[in-house]
Amino acid sequence: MERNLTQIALFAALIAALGLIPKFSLASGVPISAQSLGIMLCGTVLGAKRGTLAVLLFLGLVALGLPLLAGGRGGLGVFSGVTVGYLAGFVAGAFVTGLLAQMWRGRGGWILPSVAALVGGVVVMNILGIIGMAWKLDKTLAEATVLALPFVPGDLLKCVLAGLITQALQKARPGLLQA
Amino acid sequence: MRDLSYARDGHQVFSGLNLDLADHRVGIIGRNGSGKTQMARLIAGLAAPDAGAVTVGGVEVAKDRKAALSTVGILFQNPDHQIIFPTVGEELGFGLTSQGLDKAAARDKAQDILARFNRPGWYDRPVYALSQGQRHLVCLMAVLVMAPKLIVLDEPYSGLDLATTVRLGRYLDALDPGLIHITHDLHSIGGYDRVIWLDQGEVRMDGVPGDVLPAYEAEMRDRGGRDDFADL
Amino acid sequence: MRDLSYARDGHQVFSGLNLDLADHRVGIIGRNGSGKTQMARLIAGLAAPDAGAVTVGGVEVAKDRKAALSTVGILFQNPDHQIIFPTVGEELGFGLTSQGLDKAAARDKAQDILARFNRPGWYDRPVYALSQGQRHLVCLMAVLVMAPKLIVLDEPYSGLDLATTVRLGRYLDALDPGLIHITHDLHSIGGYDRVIWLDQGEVRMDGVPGDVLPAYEAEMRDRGGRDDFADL
Amino acid sequence: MISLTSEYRTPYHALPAAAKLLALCLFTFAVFYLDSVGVALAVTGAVALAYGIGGGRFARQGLRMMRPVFWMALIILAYHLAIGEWAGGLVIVLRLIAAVGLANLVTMTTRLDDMLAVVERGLARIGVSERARRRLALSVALVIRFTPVLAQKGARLIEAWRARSVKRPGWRLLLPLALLAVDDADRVAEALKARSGGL
Ligand SMILES: Nc1ncnc2c1ncn2[C@@H]1O[C@H](COP(=O)(O)OP(=O)(O)OP(=O)(O)O)[C@@H](O)[C@H]1O
Ligand SMILES: Nc1ncnc2c1ncn2[C@@H]1O[C@H](COP(=O)(O)OP(=O)(O)OP(=O)(O)O)[C@@H](O)[C@H]1O
Ligand SMILES: O=C(O)CCCC[C@@H]1SC[C@@H]2NC(=O)N[C@@H]21
Ligand SMILES: [Mg+2]
Ligand SMILES: [Mg+2]
Repeated sequence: MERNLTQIALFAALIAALGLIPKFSLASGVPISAQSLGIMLCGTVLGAKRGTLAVLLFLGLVALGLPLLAGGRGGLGVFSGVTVGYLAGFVAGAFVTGLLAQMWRGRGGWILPSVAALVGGVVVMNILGIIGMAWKLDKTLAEATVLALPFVPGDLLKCVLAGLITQALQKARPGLLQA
Repeated sequence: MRDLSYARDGHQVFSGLNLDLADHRVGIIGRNGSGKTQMARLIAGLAAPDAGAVTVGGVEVAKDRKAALSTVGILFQNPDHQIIFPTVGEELGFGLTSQGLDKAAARDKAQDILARFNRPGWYDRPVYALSQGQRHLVCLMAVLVMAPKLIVLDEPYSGLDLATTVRLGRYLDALDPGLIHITHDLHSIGGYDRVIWLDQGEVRMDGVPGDVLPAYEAEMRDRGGRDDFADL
Repeated sequence: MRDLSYARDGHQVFSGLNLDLADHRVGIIGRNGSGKTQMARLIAGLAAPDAGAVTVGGVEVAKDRKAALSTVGILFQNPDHQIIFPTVGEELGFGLTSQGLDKAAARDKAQDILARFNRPGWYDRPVYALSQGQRHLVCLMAVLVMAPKLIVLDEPYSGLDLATTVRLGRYLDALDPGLIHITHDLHSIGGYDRVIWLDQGEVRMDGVPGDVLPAYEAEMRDRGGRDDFADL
Repeated sequence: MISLTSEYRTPYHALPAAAKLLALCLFTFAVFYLDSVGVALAVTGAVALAYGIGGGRFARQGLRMMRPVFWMALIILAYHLAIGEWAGGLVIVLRLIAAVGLANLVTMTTRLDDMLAVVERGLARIGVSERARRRLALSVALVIRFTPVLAQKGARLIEAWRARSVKRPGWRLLLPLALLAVDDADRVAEALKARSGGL
């Protein structure tokens, strides 16, 4: 139990720490952010349940007013900003990634965890993000999709990294990743 | 080291320190927070002083990083904060390729040093499967393989057992490069050429071990005898 | 400790160990990886043995965790691995509320122990603003405030300066609870009632410090004198 | 380092946490509807004044915490200057500074357990069990403690890299950092177990 608790807290902190990597804001106001790598890792390493709890914990702290989002942002204001769709996508993305990763646990080297991250951390996350942008920026879904295109190359790279890190962690700490 | 001033995150660690460490083996002692680690970072060129300059063998280590790599190596207290790569071979090769060697040459040199330390089979060993003492050894080899003229050791023995301490000590003593050894273990620097006692960022005493160590120990025991933890 | 067997992640650390540590102050020594830390975890009830049982003052510490809290406290080597909360007050209060005290009572007791250690102003101090030695002291207070009958110390002095070591040593010596002190610093347990030398999960020697420590030191210096690092 | 309770006492420390949180909520929400430079300047000035009331050292500490936000602000401003919409850029930047500034101020002047007590009371009201609430409170404290520790460990690894290379450290430090972090989680779990008697 204690271990679950500290790991959930740790991964929430990891998402926060990845927010320290300088971000780059696009004209839409949505940053290219390393934090989505943290979301993917929550899913691939912790699995669906604990991964989602870690993300919820992270967002809860943001809501309490801690400036943990990339660029030192935080507070309840961000939940009414352009990125609100992505913030919902953080939760759903970690959950879907975690479901797939658990299903495929221990197989496929780094490829399968990467695919899990791709489905959850890119497809699901961006769908929600796009819906959010369309809503907040008063655009059509098609227009909002164009705004999300610049994220694709970076997001693919993050998938590969998530897969590689997951595989290496599994090798170095065999007891860490449970089914 | 000339006229050194250095502040970290708003905390003034050194102001106007002058020190010439020409001796072969120098020990550095001092209380927790006296500035030993910050001095090590300055000597290794990992931080640039706010004023003054640190030069080692003619190289200004904070500025000329490329030359500094072959001039000074540093061994941190905790191997987990030093080891970057998953296998021993990659760890040893990393410094070499950044010194400009190609992959094959780096591999040969790494194998060389493993052989010198009687560890020929370690090249492909994953670091996580090594014990604490073994990982210390990997860190030491990773520094030695780059053949620096000076090695800075920041509490290299902390947490190691006596046999390992004695043995690493003998290895270090037999090395060619100069040593600057930061430690709380006074025995391990008893045979050095010179010992410097740092106190709140200033040199409190500087001389042969026979003079400095007993003075330090006496003061520490005296302070330790007081009741109030006031200076903690 | 009866018939203790314990394996960690597939590595058999103890098999069939029997030990009765009734003495007031017991030192434990041994090489890196000999099983000292795993023994500390078992004594504190942080891990359950695979076979056999560990009882402290009649409490089976791995099973009855609630009772174990008032029976045995443990101090880890690195305060950063022990301190859970951002402020000193929260840190001290945590164990007390786990013992069933309400918030107000926990606050009072925490203030009490701060006063006893001459640190009345620390309650609201953020832990990150304390020095290494000060954080060690917070860990010690957090354990003492729970008033355990036995305290297990796993290398509590590593990285501390001599004055702080001497002073914490005096505090520990003056304490009521029994002590089990794991260390590589042989001086610090010279005055203890009993010393146990662990070797690969077995008791190699067990007796008064005057017998055990010189034997251990002699063997370590002998091993340290060999050239090959073969047993690292 | 994340904002933590400041060691310099201010009048705000004594205010009830619930009131501060409510005020922060309302403020952060309102700030997003600012759209004139004049009003945005006034609001940001008010936040700055609030820091000033806390005293010089407190204000300096607050400023230090805001440094990354100022950098970001510069970039946004430069961008908006380039596309010729300096007024719009200024409003965005001021909004950001005011919102983060007040969030930091609340955090710096509110003990974590007071902050959590508010959340706990809310959760209790909606019927969450005491055990679950205790776990939640603990995890929050742990995140706040882990984040600066992770950042510190990252900095150490960067030094280890720079000690042996002139190239910039990149993604390759992520794995060792993840390992250090995972190991820390295990050790802290033990520390927790040693003093919690079961969660
Ligand atoms: N990151 C930092 N930010 C601010 N101050 C720091 C930082 N690191 C160190 N210091 C301060 O610099 C001073 C010197 O610290 P340093 O780490 O060099 O001490 P030390 O002599 O190595 O102590 P120890 O024996 O505990 O390792 C201390 O007062 C410390 O508080
Ligand atoms: N998590 C783990 N998984 C597998 N084996 C472990 C683990 N932790 C420790 N061991 C093994 O258990 C044995 C005893 O380790 P322990 O940590 O108790 O040694 P120690 O005596 O405390 O050494 P040190 O002086 O270095 O602290 C070692 O052989 C070690 O490799
Ligand atoms: O910081 C926030 O408010 C949320 C930012 C979300 C950014 C998303 S995550 C997926 C996509 N890829 C990126 O690099 N950025 C967006
Ligand atoms: Mg130091
Ligand atoms: Mg140990």
